[in-house]
Amino acid sequence: MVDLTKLRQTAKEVISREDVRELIGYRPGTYGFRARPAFVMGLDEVEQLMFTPACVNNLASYIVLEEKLPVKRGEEPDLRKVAVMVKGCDSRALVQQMEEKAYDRDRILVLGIPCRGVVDMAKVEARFPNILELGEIGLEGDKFVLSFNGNKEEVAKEELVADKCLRCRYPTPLVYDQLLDAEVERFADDDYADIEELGKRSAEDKWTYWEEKFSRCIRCFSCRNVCPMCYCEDCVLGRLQPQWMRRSVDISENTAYHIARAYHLAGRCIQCGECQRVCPVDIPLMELNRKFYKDVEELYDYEPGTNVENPPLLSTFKVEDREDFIM
Amino acid sequence: MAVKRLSKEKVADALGELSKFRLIAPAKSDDVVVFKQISDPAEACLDYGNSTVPPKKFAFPQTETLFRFVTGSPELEEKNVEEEGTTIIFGLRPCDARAMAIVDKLFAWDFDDPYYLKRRELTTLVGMACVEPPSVNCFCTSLGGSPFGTEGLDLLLTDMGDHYLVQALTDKGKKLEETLSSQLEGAAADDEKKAKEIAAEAEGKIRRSIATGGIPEKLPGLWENELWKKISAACLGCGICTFLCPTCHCFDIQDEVEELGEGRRCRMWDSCMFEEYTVHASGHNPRPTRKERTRNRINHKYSYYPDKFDVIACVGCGRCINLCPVNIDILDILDQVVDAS
Amino acid sequence: MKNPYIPYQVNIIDAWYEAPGERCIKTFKVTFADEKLWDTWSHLPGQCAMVGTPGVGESMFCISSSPTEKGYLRFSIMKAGMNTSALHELEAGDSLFIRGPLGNSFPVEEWKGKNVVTIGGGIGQAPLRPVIQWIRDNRSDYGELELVYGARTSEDHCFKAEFEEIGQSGDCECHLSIDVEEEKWPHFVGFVPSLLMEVAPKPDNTIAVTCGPPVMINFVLQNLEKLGFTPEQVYTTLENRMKCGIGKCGRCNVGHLYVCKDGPVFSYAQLKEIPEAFA
Amino acid sequence: MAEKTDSDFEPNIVAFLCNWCSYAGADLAGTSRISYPSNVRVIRVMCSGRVNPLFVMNALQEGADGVLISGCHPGDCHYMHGNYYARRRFNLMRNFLEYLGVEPDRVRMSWVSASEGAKWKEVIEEVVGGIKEIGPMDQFRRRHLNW
Repeated sequence: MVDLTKLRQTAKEVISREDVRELIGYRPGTYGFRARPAFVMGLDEVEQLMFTPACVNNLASYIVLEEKLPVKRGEEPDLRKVAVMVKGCDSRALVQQMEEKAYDRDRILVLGIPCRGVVDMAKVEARFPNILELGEIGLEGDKFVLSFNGNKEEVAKEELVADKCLRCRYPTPLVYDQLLDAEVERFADDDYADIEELGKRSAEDKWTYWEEKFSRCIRCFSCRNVCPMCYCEDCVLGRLQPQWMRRSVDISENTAYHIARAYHLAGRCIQCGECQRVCPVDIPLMELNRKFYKDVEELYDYEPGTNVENPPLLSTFKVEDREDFIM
Repeated sequence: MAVKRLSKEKVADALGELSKFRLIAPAKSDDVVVFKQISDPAEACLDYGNSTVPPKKFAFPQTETLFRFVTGSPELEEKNVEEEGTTIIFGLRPCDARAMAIVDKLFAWDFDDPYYLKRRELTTLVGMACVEPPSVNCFCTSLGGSPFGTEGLDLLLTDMGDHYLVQALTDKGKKLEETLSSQLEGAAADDEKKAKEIAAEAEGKIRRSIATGGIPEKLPGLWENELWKKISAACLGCGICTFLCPTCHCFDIQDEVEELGEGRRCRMWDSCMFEEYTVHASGHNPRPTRKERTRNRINHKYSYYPDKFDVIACVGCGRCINLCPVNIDILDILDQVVDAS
Repeated sequence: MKNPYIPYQVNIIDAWYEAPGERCIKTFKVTFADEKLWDTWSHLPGQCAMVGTPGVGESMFCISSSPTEKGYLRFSIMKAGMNTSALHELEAGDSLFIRGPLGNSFPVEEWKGKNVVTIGGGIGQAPLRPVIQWIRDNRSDYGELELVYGARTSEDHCFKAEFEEIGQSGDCECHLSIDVEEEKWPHFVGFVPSLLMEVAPKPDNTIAVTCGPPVMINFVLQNLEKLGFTPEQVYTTLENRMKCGIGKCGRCNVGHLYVCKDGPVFSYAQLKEIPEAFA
Repeated sequence: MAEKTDSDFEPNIVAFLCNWCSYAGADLAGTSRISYPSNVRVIRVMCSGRVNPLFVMNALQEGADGVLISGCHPGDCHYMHGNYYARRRFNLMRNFLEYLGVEPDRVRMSWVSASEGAKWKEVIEEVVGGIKEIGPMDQFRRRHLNW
């Protein structure tokens, strides 16, 4: 577990630096076990910072979500660094963003948090419903320890941990300026069992499965907006001319949306699972992303978000790439 | 008005009777509770908190055709809402019904919106009182609602353990009660008293609250306050809070052309949190960042709407709090508004 | 009651370009395909209509003809987005669809007996044109009429021929300007706010109506204040992205006012209270 | 499903052909009077690398029962590498559509050079035959006449 005193001390040092504009971290949420992003601009705000397994958000999204208004005449653009706290999975988003040259390495200051897993808040709230007062979640060995209302409950890790953590290959950040805790060895991997199982079913079965999921979609765009890799200023899916996807919501347009969203993440998705976490109607979006992840790995031996020097998958090729599907 | 009983064994029967109309009831799609049209009573799931997507979509569909056309032809074929027929929304929560009553004011403001109003006329709302609050973030009592509220409803059901207490509230409700005459039975003498006790207890279980008095008057003065910047810092600009809000009613209108120049003009939900919402053809956007959009959302609900229609456009259902990906909490915002100077 | 989302078909009697360029302006003179509609149609200066073609969309434009001009409606439209580009393809003989009249109007009845000065810039003259025409057609009801108008170049001037005719008619005084010096330009060179200071209309018993790009409006409002106009004496029109035009779809609000329904005409006294009005 | 195997089903196939090889190849088939099924609607693009996967998605939405992307043989691309990029893209796209329950043979890719008029015929026959077997595309086609 990250030591809070150390975390806040580091944050103080970072925010005091002249070349740092703000620090993006976590702070307690407004109720129950929730945590939320914190945007720290001054020393007086440092004390709210924390890190626990409730800190599910991928803060790398905020690096590319920043809204840049035109600089007013006579004003200089603010070129100071943004400091950001990242878990292992989140750090891969930074790597992939930089691989795509979204910004330069010296624009950001990375505080890495080696991570043994975060909770799936839906599982927590199903297990402990109606907790309004702020509670805390810790991870001790292979148990989550939840304290609330003066109670302390221990729950086996696998019961509350987020699914993505059970497949996590990179618990220690791949890019950082400072590491806030000791490195964590890889403790899990993805065997794609569910993807393979679904893949083996008949076309009709598969479509029935997805049709039900996609027909629930309300196109709130939360999966797109939360994604650290969806940072086009002008999203192709929002355009009216040419219009790839109509704004009306039905199974055809919803499917088009999900195909386009997932495809645009082919060879780019870094498995942080944020899209699936935020989906209000529980569409298993990671099953789409992981399909691509698996194919990309098997066909092109490529793993996104692992090396800044890698060229992006779809803007490169090998002469010997497979072509057994071509007539 | 005399109250009736619906024993739980006869619920399936009653739903079967109602399915001769267009019957909407809560059902499960995987683990998500959605309101949908059901034909088989077994599909209905009455043991639920509240649906993720509010039932507003049956008065104000996410996408609906206004009229069809053939390009180049002067003939426009108007959508006939009447064809959808009598609709029963069974088991919606009092807050969602109250939300419809609030949105009715907007759709009848000066220009009648024929699609919405016709659908409302065709729809009977059968409410299900919240004996237990559906979520920890319910705060309906702060906004003049109640877990047993009847505003907007035609019929209210209360779970009394082995049966539901049935109260008809309007003529439409009475008519429905007649339809169900063979499933309903007379209530016991103390049923109503018991229901009142349960109601009082249920109100006590609502744990979140906000004193709304003064907020509508105060908001305009906080226009330049830095709280908006702070609140919106974490906002992703997605549409969860607005699409899942039972009172949000903004829409976009789009033309869709098909093969051979046939097409339709339709409207679909839109969200003030989207960038495209206000952007001009010139590219200029009067609300350029999420700060302005967040400010507009809160102001619209808590200041502009009460200014026009004398009622806050929020019913305290808690959906936006439960499902916001970054825990932006409207009660937290309102607390800040109250504290701000 | 009629469905407010269903548009009327109108036929284009005449169409011509007012100004060239990438953002060219085209004027359409239209009449209802169903002539009987004229019996029920009535609008006032400043009111708007949704104009478009099914299959493309519709957008809000002010009706740039005065109700005193019988038998046709006029729209002057600048090419900016998808819908306006499609409208620009249309010629006399084609038809398009309109919904309206929508929104409020200039309180021309209240202005009776007063002097009126209009200050326009670029396409902003379109909503002012019906005011001018209305006053000319009810000349004895109003005091003096003064017209201040500017555009980037002389080519960009809308309603050129009309200005000449108005100037000669003696109905009103025309003050024209362009932003940069051109050969053979007999009038003022400079921005509209400066021209306004040059003309310096007297505020006594006078109404000022202004419309144009936001930057211009800002300075015009400041200058009118300097000239002694009170906020109640100054009127302007706003515009925002609109979809329904009838106060339902939500997007066009500035503060608690819907531009489509409470507007588009506002007095400066109203707008001063709304910080979003000139965003 | 009975209707799917209807023998009178004539599929609509959208074919994106690169300007330099496949389009010329199809042209050659025409001038050589090689007859092939007429189910194909050809869209000429400058390079198979120009074909955006969204084109395929939109074609399937708009009523195509199958899509063919055809370009130059590897090494022959007029723009050096366009077809290599396309190869990666559509391998992934095919696999993904299959995963969603869209039969993979609805989206095909071929290399047809300017001199391969006969191969063009073979490709088309195979594509049309394959799709006739699968039946009409009905997964996420736009249902036009919905109110």
